[in-house]
Amino acid sequence: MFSLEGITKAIDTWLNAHFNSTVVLLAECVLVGVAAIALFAVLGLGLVWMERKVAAVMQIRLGPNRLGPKGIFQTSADTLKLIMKEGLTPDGADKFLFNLAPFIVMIVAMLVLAPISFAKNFQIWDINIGVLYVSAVSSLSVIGILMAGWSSNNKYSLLGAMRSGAQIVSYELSAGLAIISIVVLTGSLSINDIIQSQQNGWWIFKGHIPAIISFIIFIIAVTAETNRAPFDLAEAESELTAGFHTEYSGMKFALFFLAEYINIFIVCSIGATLFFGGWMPLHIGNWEAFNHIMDFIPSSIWFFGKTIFLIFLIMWFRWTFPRLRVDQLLNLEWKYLLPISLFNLLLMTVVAIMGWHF
Amino acid sequence: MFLKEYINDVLKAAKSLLTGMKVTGYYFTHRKEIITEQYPDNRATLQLAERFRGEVVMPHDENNQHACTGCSACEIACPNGTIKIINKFDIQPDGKKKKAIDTFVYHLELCTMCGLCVEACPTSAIKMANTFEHSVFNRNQLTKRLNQPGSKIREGVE
Amino acid sequence: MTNEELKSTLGELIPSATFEEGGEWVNLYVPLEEWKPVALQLRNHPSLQLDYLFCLTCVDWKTHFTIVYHLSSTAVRHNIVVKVKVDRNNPTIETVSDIWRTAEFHEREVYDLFGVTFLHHPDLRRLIMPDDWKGWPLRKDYEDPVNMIKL
Amino acid sequence: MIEEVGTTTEGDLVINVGPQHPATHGVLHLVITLNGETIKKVEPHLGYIHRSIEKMCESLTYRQFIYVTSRMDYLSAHINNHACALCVEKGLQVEVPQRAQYIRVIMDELTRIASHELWWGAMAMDLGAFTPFFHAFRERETINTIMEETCGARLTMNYMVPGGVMFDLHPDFQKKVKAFIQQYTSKINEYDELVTGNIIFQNRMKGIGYVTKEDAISYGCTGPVARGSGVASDIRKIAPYDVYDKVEFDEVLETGGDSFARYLVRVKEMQQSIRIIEQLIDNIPEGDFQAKTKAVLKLPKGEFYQRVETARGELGVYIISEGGTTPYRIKFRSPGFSNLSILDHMVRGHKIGDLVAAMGTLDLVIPDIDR
Repeated sequence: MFSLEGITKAIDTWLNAHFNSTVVLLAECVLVGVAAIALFAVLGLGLVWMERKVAAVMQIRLGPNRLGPKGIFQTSADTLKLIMKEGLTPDGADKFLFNLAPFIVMIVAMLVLAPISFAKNFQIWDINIGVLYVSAVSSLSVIGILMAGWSSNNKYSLLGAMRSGAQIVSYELSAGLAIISIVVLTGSLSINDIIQSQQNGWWIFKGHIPAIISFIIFIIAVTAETNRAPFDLAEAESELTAGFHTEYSGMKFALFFLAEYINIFIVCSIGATLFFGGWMPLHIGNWEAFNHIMDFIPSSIWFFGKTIFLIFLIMWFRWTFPRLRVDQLLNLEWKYLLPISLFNLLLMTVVAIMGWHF
Repeated sequence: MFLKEYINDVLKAAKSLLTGMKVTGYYFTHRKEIITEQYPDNRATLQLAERFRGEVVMPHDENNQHACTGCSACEIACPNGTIKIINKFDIQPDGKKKKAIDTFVYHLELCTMCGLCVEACPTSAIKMANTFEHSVFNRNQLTKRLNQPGSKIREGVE
Repeated sequence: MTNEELKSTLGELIPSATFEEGGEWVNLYVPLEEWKPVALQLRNHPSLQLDYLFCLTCVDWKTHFTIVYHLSSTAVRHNIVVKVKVDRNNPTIETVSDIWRTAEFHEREVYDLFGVTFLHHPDLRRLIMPDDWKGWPLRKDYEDPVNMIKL
Repeated sequence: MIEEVGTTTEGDLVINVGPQHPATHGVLHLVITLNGETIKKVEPHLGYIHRSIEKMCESLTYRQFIYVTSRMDYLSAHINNHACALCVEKGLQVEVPQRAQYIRVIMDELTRIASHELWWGAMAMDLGAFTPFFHAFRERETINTIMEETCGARLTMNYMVPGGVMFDLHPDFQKKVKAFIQQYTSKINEYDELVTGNIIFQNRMKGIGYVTKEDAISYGCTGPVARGSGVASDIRKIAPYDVYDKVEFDEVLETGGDSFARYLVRVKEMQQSIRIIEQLIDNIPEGDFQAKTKAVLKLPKGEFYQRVETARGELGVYIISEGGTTPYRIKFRSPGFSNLSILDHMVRGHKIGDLVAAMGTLDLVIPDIDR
């Protein structure tokens, strides 16, 4: 049976048989880096294509359909165009920060990839504070956005960056609380442990209503954190033209664009891990036969399937809802999401202590 | 009391958002609602309105004859100076001179497709064609001569 | 009110006004120096209540300008047309933008295109033409060899 | 608070919104003064699409100048042409045949629906929802196709001539209009579900851009902007032209005065337009579609003013004739021009996002403002 685990195992044994351990470590690091970058490119192109298709069908259009079957090479062609475009730096911009900002955003997105478990035993770094690491590092990207907004020497960019700052700082809270409510159940921050704890059913089913509430809060908060509509105030096309990346062009713009999609992928994979069991197949209690059949589907497919479902959900939001106003955005967080998630955490703790979950 | 209102607010909001998502979800699952037309590909089946005003043409019959007497009514009616008529004098068999058109110049680049020239024409010599693909690489190509070379006025048209 | 009633009311109110025959609405000329107080009266008079200025424009008669005010009442639904003659060489008139706020924009437009100065206007600048434009485009003697295309 | 706004002090952010900006729907240029995100002052700068149509019309004959007015408010091009045709007819004292009057009114109402459809989509787009725009275009396309079949053009129809209309109706016209009414009524629910009922949309619109009744009158607001503040200003009711006095319809009035009221007025107006079309479509009388007029029109010396209700409000055409074949002076009182003047008053103290929402409810068409 196809599994990613087998491939890594095979590479590892082959390298160990031929080289000494230092070289193996180095070679594996390079391989992982290359694989991560390749994943980035593929994900970026794929998700942009998916977004355009989803948007098109919801808007009774066809979407890209000229280049390749169903237009799947359209995004590659767009990337090619962006690479060939001139990367303008506006007059009066802080050139160093202006050029640095897209890389910061990109690198942050790359860093968060480390603890995510893509398939059974297929993980770059099984760190014991995995979830904490993800929520800590992912909020660093706001620094890149602030840099971009400040250094562009453009008032629209500045406004967009400031909005983004306020937004990410506040929504980090409820995203964190939603994550904690699952951590309460598992008792571990390690991604692998969280997945293992869903051996006999996913948390969204096992955790009663509190788990569902925290899932809803999580999905709202991460939509806001990734600056997606209806929380795309940092970009707010009709208000701030393009917000913090108004002045960017060419590949530097493409990096922002790519980082947005990578961030969506990452938060959705975290959501899938916490609430839908990551790569864990759909198991129901101790129905051995059923569980066994489900195990035949490769774990990587389970993982990507769940993640893409969540990404689709976020895209669905984007193409349905109008944008919030900046004060309403903060109202939503501080008056609704935060109290609800605090109360929900309390409820979840009670559930965990009393052992009411399955 | 406050709590009840609060929960009500949240539920109402959630309901309104879900109804919105229901609509987009419906379109996502019903591809037959797509209304896009694949324009350059569907040239063969493209249905154009018969009256669509694309450009002014002068219909000629099989004997290379048209109905334009060169009265300049269209030239006067045109608000933009799109039409210029250059007349000549044909010598009739009985020795009389008769006014006829030499060149009917039509500047497509100035035309706003208002249709006033067609309205003004007393002999229905010109009409609006429903062609619409007018882009050319050279602007000079937009200045057209509507009467075909060697064409004559149809017998009996005054 | 019907046109006849309007005429008699207006005649009493503004003795110096002259009426012009023809047109569907009552046309009256008001002397330039009386215009501002008359405008206030037109709006505030209990049986006139002309609170809605729906058109303000200027006509260049080559010898003089006429500023034309089309007034209407949203309460009683009658319309009148007030015309004020101004000198063509030095066109100045009192603003009515404090009486009907919509006049603020319309007066700027008239200033822009005809060069009529509205005294006490809060913000009399060019509205449509660029700030450094020379001349008053809608005057009959305006010539612009660059931008005007003669067919 | 009110004293604070409207003055510029050091440290305020002055931003140019436009002439190239997604929210201005054209080349409107607003200079806004901000304190943080709060708007202190909005100053419109016009003229980026000024073509001096009034001056152009002075050199065009009475038949020719009608087509130019399609280029003013291009979304209600047909109604503009109607206004001009009516004004010329008033001068000529021509009786327009009944059939032509019916056709004109039906076309007017179709144009109004098409215009409001576009506004509805663009309004949602201003607030960040992209999907409604395409859904609105589906219905708008149907109207455009109907227009194209009968008038020969989709946007700048020029279907009106003094004395009637240019051609007779297309044979399929009635059938297609009925099909459109059916399509529209089947989709109207969706509009409410997708936009009107949406909690985010309502919160963005309610209590924003408040205009009192007195202000609306004083600023010369007309159309849905005035009716959203409870000012009865529908010219179709006040001074009916053509067959508007024969049809039954309600003037939509909302008393809210905020953005949401103006939104509701337009949405309900579309339904009233459907109602008018339904009454007329089966009763179009047979007969001429054009009155006999001279080839060269000459208006008698005098002044003629015609008011019509376009999709945006009251359009006035003021022709001053010296007896010649061309107007001596022509003035278009455009609805957008007056409606724009209230923008500053309306959005002071609100956020940038509200400026976009409030401007959306004004339904500005820039060529109409600049002319």
